[in-house]
Amino acid sequence: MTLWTGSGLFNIEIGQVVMIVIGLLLLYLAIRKKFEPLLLVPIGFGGILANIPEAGLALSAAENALHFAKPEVLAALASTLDVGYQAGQAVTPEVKEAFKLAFKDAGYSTVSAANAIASDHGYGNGMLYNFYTIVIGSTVGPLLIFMGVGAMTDFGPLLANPKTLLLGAAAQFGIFGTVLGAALLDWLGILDFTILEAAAIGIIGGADGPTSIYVSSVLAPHLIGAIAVSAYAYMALVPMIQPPIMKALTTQKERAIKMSQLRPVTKKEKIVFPIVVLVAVALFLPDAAPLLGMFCFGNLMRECGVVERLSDTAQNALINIVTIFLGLSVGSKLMADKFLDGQTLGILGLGIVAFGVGTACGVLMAKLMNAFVKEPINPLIGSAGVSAVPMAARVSNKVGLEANPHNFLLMHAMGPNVAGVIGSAVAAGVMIKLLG
Amino acid sequence: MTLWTGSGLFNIEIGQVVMIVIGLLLLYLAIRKKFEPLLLVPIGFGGILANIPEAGLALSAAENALHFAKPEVLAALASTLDVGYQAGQAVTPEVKEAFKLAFKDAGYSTVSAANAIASDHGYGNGMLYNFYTIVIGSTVGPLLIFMGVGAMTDFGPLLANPKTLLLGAAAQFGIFGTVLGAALLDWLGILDFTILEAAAIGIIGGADGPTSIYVSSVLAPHLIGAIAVSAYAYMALVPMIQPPIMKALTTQKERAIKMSQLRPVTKKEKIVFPIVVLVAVALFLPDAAPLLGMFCFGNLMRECGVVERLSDTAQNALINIVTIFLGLSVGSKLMADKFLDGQTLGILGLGIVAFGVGTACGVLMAKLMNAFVKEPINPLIGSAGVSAVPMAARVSNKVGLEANPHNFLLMHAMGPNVAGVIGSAVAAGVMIKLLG
Amino acid sequence: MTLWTGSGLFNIEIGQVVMIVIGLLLLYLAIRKKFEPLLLVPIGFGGILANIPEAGLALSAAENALHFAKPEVLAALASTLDVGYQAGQAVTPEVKEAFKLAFKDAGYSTVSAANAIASDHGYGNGMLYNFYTIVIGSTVGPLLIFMGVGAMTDFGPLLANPKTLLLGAAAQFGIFGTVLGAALLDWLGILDFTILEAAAIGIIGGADGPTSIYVSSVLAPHLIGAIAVSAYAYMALVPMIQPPIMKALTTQKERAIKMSQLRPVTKKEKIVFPIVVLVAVALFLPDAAPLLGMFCFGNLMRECGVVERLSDTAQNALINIVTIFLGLSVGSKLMADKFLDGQTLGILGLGIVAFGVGTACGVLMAKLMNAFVKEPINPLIGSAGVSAVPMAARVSNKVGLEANPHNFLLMHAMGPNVAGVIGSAVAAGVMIKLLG
Amino acid sequence: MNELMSQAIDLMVAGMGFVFAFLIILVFATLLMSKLVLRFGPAEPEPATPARNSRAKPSAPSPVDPDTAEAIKKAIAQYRSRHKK
Amino acid sequence: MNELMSQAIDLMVAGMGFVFAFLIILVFATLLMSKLVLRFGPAEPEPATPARNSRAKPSAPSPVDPDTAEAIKKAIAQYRSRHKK
Amino acid sequence: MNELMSQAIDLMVAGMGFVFAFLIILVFATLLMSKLVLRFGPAEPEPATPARNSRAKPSAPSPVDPDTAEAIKKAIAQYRSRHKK
Ligand code: NA
Ligand code: NA
Ligand code: NA
Repeated sequence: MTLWTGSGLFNIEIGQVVMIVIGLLLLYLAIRKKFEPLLLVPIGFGGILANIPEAGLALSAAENALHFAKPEVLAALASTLDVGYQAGQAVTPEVKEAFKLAFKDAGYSTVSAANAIASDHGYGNGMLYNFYTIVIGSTVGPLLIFMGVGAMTDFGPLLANPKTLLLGAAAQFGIFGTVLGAALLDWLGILDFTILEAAAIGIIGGADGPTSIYVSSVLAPHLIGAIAVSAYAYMALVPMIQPPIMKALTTQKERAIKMSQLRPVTKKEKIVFPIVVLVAVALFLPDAAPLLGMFCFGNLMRECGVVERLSDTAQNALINIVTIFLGLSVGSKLMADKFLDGQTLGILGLGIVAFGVGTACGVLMAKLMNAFVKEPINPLIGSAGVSAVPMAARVSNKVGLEANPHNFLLMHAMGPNVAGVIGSAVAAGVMIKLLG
Repeated sequence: MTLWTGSGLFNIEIGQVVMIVIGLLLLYLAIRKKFEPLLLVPIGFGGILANIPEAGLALSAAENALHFAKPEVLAALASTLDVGYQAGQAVTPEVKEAFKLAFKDAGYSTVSAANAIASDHGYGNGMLYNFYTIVIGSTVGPLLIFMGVGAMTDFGPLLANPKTLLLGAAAQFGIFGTVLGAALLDWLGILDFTILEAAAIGIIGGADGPTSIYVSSVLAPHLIGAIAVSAYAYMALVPMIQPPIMKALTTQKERAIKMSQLRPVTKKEKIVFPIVVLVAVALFLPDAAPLLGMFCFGNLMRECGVVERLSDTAQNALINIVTIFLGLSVGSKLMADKFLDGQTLGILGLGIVAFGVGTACGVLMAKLMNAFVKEPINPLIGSAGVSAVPMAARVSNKVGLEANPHNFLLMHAMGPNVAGVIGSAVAAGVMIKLLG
Repeated sequence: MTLWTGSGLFNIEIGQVVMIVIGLLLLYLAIRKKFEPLLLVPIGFGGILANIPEAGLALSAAENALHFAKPEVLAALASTLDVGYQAGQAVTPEVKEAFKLAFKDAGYSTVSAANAIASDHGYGNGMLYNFYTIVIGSTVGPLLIFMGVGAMTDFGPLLANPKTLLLGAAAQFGIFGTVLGAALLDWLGILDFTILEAAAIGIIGGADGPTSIYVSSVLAPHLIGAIAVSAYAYMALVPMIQPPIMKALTTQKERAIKMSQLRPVTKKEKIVFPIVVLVAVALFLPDAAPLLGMFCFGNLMRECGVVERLSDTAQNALINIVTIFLGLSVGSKLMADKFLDGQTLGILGLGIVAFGVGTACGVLMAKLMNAFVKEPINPLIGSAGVSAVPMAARVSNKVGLEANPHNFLLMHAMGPNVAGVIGSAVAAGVMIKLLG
Repeated sequence: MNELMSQAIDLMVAGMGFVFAFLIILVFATLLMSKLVLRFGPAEPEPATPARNSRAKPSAPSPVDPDTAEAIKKAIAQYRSRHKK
Repeated sequence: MNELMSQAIDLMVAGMGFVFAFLIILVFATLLMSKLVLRFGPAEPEPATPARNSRAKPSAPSPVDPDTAEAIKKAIAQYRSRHKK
Repeated sequence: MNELMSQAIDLMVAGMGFVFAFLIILVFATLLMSKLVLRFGPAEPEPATPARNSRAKPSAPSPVDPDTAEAIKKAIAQYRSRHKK
């Protein structure tokens, strides 16, 4: 009976079971362990939806048509996808494979043609596939999140002490170190990566959600699920990952360094700063324009004080709406065939390396700077350079308090913290410029 | 002079006048009589806009081109729509008819090709046509509403007394009974329906707006206007429709049954429940995945407590935005040629039958259950199984108070009430599975 | 090295420098001088983004492909754009020009075909180009703003004194007078305009942002940047532009005329009024249906009192979101090649004429009406007929107080003020009807 | 006089003519409407609310009207002052 | 009896059968779930909140729950009265 | 050493080099900007507000900043207590 043969239980594959369990695990981490819930709840839920057998919520019209593989539909698709198949020919698993492979490698025009044909035969895009295409495929989703983040960011501490920008630069070693790590795994023959994949994985070291999603959507869309999940997971784990590294690289005396109160920053400086950043981007790295442009736009709306209502919307209604769809869209890439392979393990492994290297380089950079500047910097604020706003800054503060109960580093750590956001956006721009 | 020959007064057809009056009537019912105003205000207004002569707000680019029927444009469209027309040939009403018919029966690819040609000749899609395509054509609108509804739904009362789910099941007889009714009208030769149309009409018995719109957009888009209007209208009439039936089927003694206070439900149960429903859907009815998936997602966001801001947005900004566009889109289907025929009267007639049958079956199911369970159920809460949240539950409470002034059934009725939502979503999934 | 040759500094053109400076100027006016900041901040910022060299944020996929002009890509585009170019042929500046010209003049189908080919070669639409297509290209953006404006508009003062509608009519001479002015400039051979361009420029006289953007997007999209900028700039300058004209045309005695307290208006009248306007539009000017339809819809949601949550969303979350994208989209048209020519100067010059003529005609109309009505109208409220809500009404009030410290005209001026919005929407409809 | 000029003049005549025609009709329609409404409807007069019809008002997405907000602020300020001592 | 009629009957049988099957499964799944949760999980009972599950509630986009809002209003009213005298 | 390896090294050199170059430029640009602003602009100092720049803060869509909200709550609590007796 159709209902039974069409039921999930009848059709479910082991891979889907595993992925649904992984989705439930993400929900558990998000809800119970508070792992970046704003993203991991939608991602986890989207992952479950994407793996409901027969529903095809994450598939395009053509993929759904190929899944059900009616001979007449295949015949209609054969010429477009350039697969040797005559009407009436038996639909063997090999034939279905051939079609799916052809579709996977097809270019833009072929894909739209195939989807149009599938639509003619009554198949439609899955809900999550539409979300993905509109929100991530167009790259607009991560950019709007970035705009909202800009509208929530206060550059005051950075403006009070601009040299902390260098800490945000040093921490980006996490990104490129991870690329090297991926290349190493490839060299040792443990895993296979292309340079595009390696770069996309490296961006996890940016410790910045929207940047990771943006870069991987440009360089390696098939890895976006694994990359986003590990980026957000490790951002949540920052309080566990960073302290040991910070302590290992600093002496008790260094950690106890007190930093002088930050100077007050005028409203005017805060208004002009995003424009300065924008101009610098325009002059030196056009490829970072979408990311940093929207970031600066959000920040300008926040600081200029004459568009309160737009700033409020960018920080609330708009970013929330986009977050819901972005999360579900990322979840739609948590599909068995793409997620359950060695690369994902490699990505998870490399991700933690990325955070570690970034943290270490931030701390070391701070120590290096102390060799040059007159009034010393507490190296603990260097680790905040990985961004992971505001978690990393809180970690610096906490570790600082352990070393000296009267030493409040939070404000000082916010500087490198937001600098890290700019730093990884710049790194993203360079990667897209050189590889995209 | 162009302005006069192009004016509405000069071109208006009787059908449009009638439809505009109907639109005004809907506005009157919504504003003065408080008939589900959140939907009926946009639907009524959209209906008026759709019937403004010459404006073509609800027409696609191609339909607008065919309306003005310039010979050169028709010539350009002839081959695509496969109509025998040579350039220069006189544009008789028959010719226009032939083109319109050809476009109505055209498949996806042909429609987009025709619209592209019309765009080349400077015609564009009407505003409402675009809204409809994006919000309903993609089925995303009803799904987002359903997500918001999930974020507004408290499953506490249901979890405190899960067997009330059965009342929500019984009430779905309203849906399938109505399908039977439609088939009967067809058999008696009173009206003509296909099984798809009959099923779409039946869903009115689900007493759930987004579900009705979703199902009819999949099974019978041309009826969506009439179906949505009668669904919302009867939901508003529930306080008039249900009480007589409830009283007719119950004795004073039954109506006076007091039900014991519901047990408190823990937060954890509320968090896990939507996931349980989702897994059940994944295992047994993938075709209900879009509707129930989004519903459970909304409810999880509400209950998990770690994504307050997303839940707020889903319940407010997002659902309001979608409601505005969904209403206007439904209104765009209130066009004379589609709305003013016997079927609409049939739909309105069958709709009230649907509500009646659903109410009756809910009550009878409650009486049946009393034959088995130890502590008795007040049969009045059975009628709440039709959903129409929260109206139907309030009706149960009101009728109960009439029978026994100290008998507060509201909380007990909320169980079957929300169960009815799940029930009709499941019924929708079955219909789409078997017919879609 | 790629990074340097791909940097902005290496590629920037003088035109882009100028446009970026203009963008900064707009930001200065918006933030420091409070010139309509809600629109000019996004417009100015969008203008800067659009002129970042190499980023191509405001270009379509095909335009980006043509900018980088790889031989194989040009070869692929040649046939579609109907340009004589063989693979391997040298890519001279002339060749690039030929391609760009061909694309600029291409129709809808050709453009989409070219973009598809560019996408096949890995080029994508710029972010701002996508925003423009979705928000303005579809005309939905200005319409949603208009809906929100309707939801913020109180027709009470107009209903209390309906004959002030005539003042709103007279002020529209500003629109058509400007069209005449543009024609004059063309006749004198100072500038070249088509009638479409002249009409689009004239709409600046409507002193209404969304109407200006809507009309120019329909009649002359290439001028939308200059037209929107001058419309908003002059709306901000109303307090400087109007008073001298008002004083020149009125005697001290006229300015001192006291007007009797407005009668209270009932809720019912406010609810019915938008419906009356809608019906009038349907009967007499279908082409104004999108603009006035959405305006009335917003106002009905505001006044009907049963859809508070929709009205709130239309006035806040929704209009804010649309404003952000609309502003950036308008900014995307501030590109050197389109903005830096004589026409823009002409538009700026004609714009101020438009405001002046509108103001004058409004005042004169009020004086004319005084010859017929029993209780005299203070001619100062006539100037409010240009709309520019609520600035113009405040100006009337201020000038009135100068003439007579006990003469509060604000409420009386709100009537013609909102009448001016209806008036320019009607004028827009006429123009689109006759020229569109 | 060139062609554009005459087109512009035609447009002005047609346009202003229509604008006036439309708004005059609207004046009478409105007067009629008001008469009817006031005749057959319980008169519950309610003053026109100017405060709300600024389109540029930077109202944050909160339903609280300005002067309530004002009052809240004062209330808080006062509370704080009381709170300090 | 025509074909549509029989289709409708088949649909009814299949549909109601499935709806009941599904919801009965859900009843047991829910009972089981509750038992498990209450077994292994600190019981922090919390009453079902009816007030919030009206889907038509015209709640403005503000997180303030009704009675807090209520209290605010009162507080303001009171503040004003105190403010006048 | 395979090709990917060398590509990765090149990417690292170019990338880190550029990131440092860009941010060093930004340091000087910022210092210059601050100097200019503070020179030609009435200095109206205003402390950096840390509280607001958490990106994950579950701020409901309300413009009220945390401590104001705090104050409101206190005010209400206080009002209620006063209200009871
Ligand atoms: Na970073
Ligand atoms: Na139901
Ligand atoms: Na106007």
